[in-house]
Amino acid sequence: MSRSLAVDVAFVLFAGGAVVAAWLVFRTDSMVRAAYWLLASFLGVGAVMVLLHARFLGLVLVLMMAGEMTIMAVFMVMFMMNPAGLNPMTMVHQHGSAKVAGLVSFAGLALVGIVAEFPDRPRTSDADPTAELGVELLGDSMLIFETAGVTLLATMIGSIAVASKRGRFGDAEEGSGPPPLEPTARPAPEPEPAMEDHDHEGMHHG
Amino acid sequence: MNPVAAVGVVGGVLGAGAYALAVLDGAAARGVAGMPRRWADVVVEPARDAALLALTRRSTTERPDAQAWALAPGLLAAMAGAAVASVPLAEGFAVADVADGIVLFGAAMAVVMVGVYLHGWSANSPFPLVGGYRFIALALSYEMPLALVLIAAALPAESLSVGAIVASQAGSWNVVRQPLGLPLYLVAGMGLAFWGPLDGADGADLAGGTAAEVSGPARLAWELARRFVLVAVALMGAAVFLGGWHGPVLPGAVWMALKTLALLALTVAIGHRVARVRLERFVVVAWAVLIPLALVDVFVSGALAL
Amino acid sequence: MTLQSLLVVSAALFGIGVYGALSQQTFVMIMMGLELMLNGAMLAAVALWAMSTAGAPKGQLLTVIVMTVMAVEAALGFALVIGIYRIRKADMTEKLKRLRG
Amino acid sequence: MGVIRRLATRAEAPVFPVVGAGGRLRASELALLPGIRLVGTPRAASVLLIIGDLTPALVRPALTVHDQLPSPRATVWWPVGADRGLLQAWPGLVTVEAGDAEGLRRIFAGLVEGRRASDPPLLLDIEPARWRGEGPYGQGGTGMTGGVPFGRPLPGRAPDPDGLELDQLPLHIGPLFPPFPPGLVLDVALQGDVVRQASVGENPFRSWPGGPDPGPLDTGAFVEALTTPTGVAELELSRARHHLRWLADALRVHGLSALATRVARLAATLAPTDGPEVEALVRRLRRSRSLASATAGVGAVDRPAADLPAGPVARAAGAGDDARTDDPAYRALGFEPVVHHGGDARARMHQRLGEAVQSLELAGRAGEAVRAPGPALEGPRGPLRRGRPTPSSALVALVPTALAGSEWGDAITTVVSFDLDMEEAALSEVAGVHS
Repeated sequence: MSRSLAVDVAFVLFAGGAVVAAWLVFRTDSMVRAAYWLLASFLGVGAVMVLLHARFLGLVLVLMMAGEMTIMAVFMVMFMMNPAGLNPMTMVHQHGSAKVAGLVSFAGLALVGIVAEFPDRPRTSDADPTAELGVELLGDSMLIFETAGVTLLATMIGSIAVASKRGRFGDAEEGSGPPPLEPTARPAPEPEPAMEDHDHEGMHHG
Repeated sequence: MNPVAAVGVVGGVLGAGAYALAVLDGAAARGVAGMPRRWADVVVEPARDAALLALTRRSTTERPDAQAWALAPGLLAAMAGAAVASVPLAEGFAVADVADGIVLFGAAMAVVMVGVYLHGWSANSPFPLVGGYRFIALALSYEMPLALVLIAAALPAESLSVGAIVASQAGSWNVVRQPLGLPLYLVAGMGLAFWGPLDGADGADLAGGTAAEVSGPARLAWELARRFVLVAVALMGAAVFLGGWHGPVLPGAVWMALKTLALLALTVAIGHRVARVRLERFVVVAWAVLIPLALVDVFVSGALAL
Repeated sequence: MTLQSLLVVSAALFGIGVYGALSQQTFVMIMMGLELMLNGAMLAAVALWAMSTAGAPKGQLLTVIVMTVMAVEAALGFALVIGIYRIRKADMTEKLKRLRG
Repeated sequence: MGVIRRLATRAEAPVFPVVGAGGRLRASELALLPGIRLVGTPRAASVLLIIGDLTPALVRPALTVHDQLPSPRATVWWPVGADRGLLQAWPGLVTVEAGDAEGLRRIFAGLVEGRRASDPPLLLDIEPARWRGEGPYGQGGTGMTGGVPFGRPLPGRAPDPDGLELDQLPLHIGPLFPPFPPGLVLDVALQGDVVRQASVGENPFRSWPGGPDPGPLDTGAFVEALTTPTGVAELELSRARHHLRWLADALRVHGLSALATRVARLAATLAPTDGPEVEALVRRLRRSRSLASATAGVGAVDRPAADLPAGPVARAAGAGDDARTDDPAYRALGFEPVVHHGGDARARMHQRLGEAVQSLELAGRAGEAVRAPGPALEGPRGPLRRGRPTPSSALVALVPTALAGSEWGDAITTVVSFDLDMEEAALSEVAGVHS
């Protein structure tokens, strides 16, 4: 088997797998499965990147997403009802319009991809793309890279501040109920857990 | 390399390593327990246990996530195999000395975390599930030190390839140049293979944790897979910190095997001497002590490499 | 593996992501949709880098930035979910009809 | 016979023990028997080993565990003490003399070679409730998750210390959970790895129709000494053995099972001349930083001393009561109680280690000294007084408060550190104890 044929076969497998896995993310009832289908999709894209010689990026994508998807899975088990999908159910709204939007964006982008004339200038250099990336990150684009780093730092601090129990203005739960009716009264208790709330009986229709 | 030969080499290394690990563990357990031992028995024992497991029927639980359950050991074994493939087993001989070997290793170890969690989750049983949660809490806290010490080891080599890192240790090994590296690496590595004091995921206090519900061939596969991970960790540790194939007199491949076995023996000894860590306390230690130490390691190694 | 096929795949990933982000009710599932969209974008960037820009290093840089965006999105998303859950005990968009503290 | 089968026949027999009435002492020696390996989950076992007599409340859990063993499997019974006939009806049960490892191995070998049929399942394998696709989306009930899939409600939610409401798993653990003392049943609400609430369930050793009727207790020698003159050396040797047996259990829970086997062997063969070996072991364990960090601050019981039942647990919290202080035979030996401070699992471990060393030393010095029968005697779990509650029954009451809010690993450490015996706890007062 020639090398380019092997690459083509691998591409079809990985890219097709990535798309199928992406679709299955929204077709399963089990939250853990949803998270790991998404991971499978990232693994497929990571593999395609490796095929495209962006080895470092592909591997880092896998490294990052394995951790993130696991956190996501645990998150959903923590917060969501029916984590294992024992109860078949759908939790979609505006299903029709969402489908249309998805199809339209796919069709539009695919059309651009097929019709538009991109310059045909494949990568020719034999240099290690990882080394090129390293030189770029710490050379010309250092400022951009550093900005990304600072953004991440700010995000870390910000998300801890948002998520932690004691925020900047005291206990997060304080004053979270509806405002009191009389100015001197203490805040009313928290609203009922929304599970029985009749607001969203329409949430099932697809 | 021919794909069949590549699979054979990787499988052979993992299999031999896992068997050696089982023998070492059996010998150490008998030594610590003060049980009389015949070497012949100690050497054959793992094969006997494996044979028994192979003959035992696999059991199931009520409504498990069967595919994920079956996938989990395969995922661990595949990731261990990917890691092994990138390590040069002798000078100039690696199954696939990819240019970003240690990034590949980091990615493989991150996917190991997924495998262990899936194994706990899919059994649909409380103790395995708690084991899976425990593993995530632990694994997330040593992914970071693991990545940092590997980066530090790559600095003097000015390359992410494991072969280049080994080549850079011709003068002095990284274990001497970066004394913080190997201990931190071993803590993280033992944790990823949930071995010894870090076996919270499969601990005795959870009746076996994620493995509490598996029997027969599935149990065999799981025990093998986790040993594969530990072997991959030891092999990578031997290459990255102990100078890989470098060594006098003996051929490089022998040095590599000896160093790997030495690391495996060290983990076995730690496993029989150190009590299981408390989850919460260890997570605090990992974030507040291990990560800063790993950062120091990176800074110092970087300064030295300049 | 041509540029066209790569771009079609990335468009498919993006489209599925759009569908997911719009149709799902749970915050975390919406985040998954967003991540899928970024996934498609990243694939397109790498494809163009490899096939259309003669491997200019800036292409890889763009991908790194997209990854950063993904990390930021995930971190902030999780933090907001916890924050909202803490206050409203809600994990679904429809439970947030009133957007006041 | 293929190679694999021949190899498997000579493997160590993986055994899951079910400890019934009177079986505790035998069970403590299991790890020492050649050719047998104790396993922590029935899924890893080939032989279900019932030691002692099953009480009515233990039968059902034992059957459940039996069916969790993968086939080929066999059930072996080691009878100890009285046999009240409940086990006669167990299909496929093989009775082997208690402690006979060879007999057990013969059955195991027959099983692996295929000469012996695997036990059939003893319970019906059915789902507790049939799942029906009720409701508009087949979700099994009304509302979004109103259904009860497979007879099990989805976990409820409860506040957690971080101010969130998270899933809480109600679990019923025991009476055969290996890290627990045999017979302990805990109803816990687990939030992830954290025990939110715990309560002790019905004691299965109380389930005989005519009231509790346990087999021989592991502290039987001490109960007997309440009424018959006994050598001090013999008593103290029993005490040291008891503490070492406890230590073996504790080490196993902390993941040091090889060391636990060494301690169990020491306990089984202990003689007054073993002082140096025990002291070396104690020094090593006291120095172990990992063991210290695994137990320090775990399961601390406060000391409004009135609540804390006297005994090693109270002495580990600084209360120096010891029934031996007032005993003339011990006074003649110059006995001073060992006391530790802190009241946590670590202090309790050090307390028992200290008492074991002291007991061995007393046993060496006591010579022929004999203790006259008296109303009170310090047992290894606390004072035994005729007509007063047994030490274990008072200790069991400490469990729920000590566990609430701790992580599961710490909860196990705590339970083990109390050194409970549910058979003893089944007796409301010491007079009913026979040996």
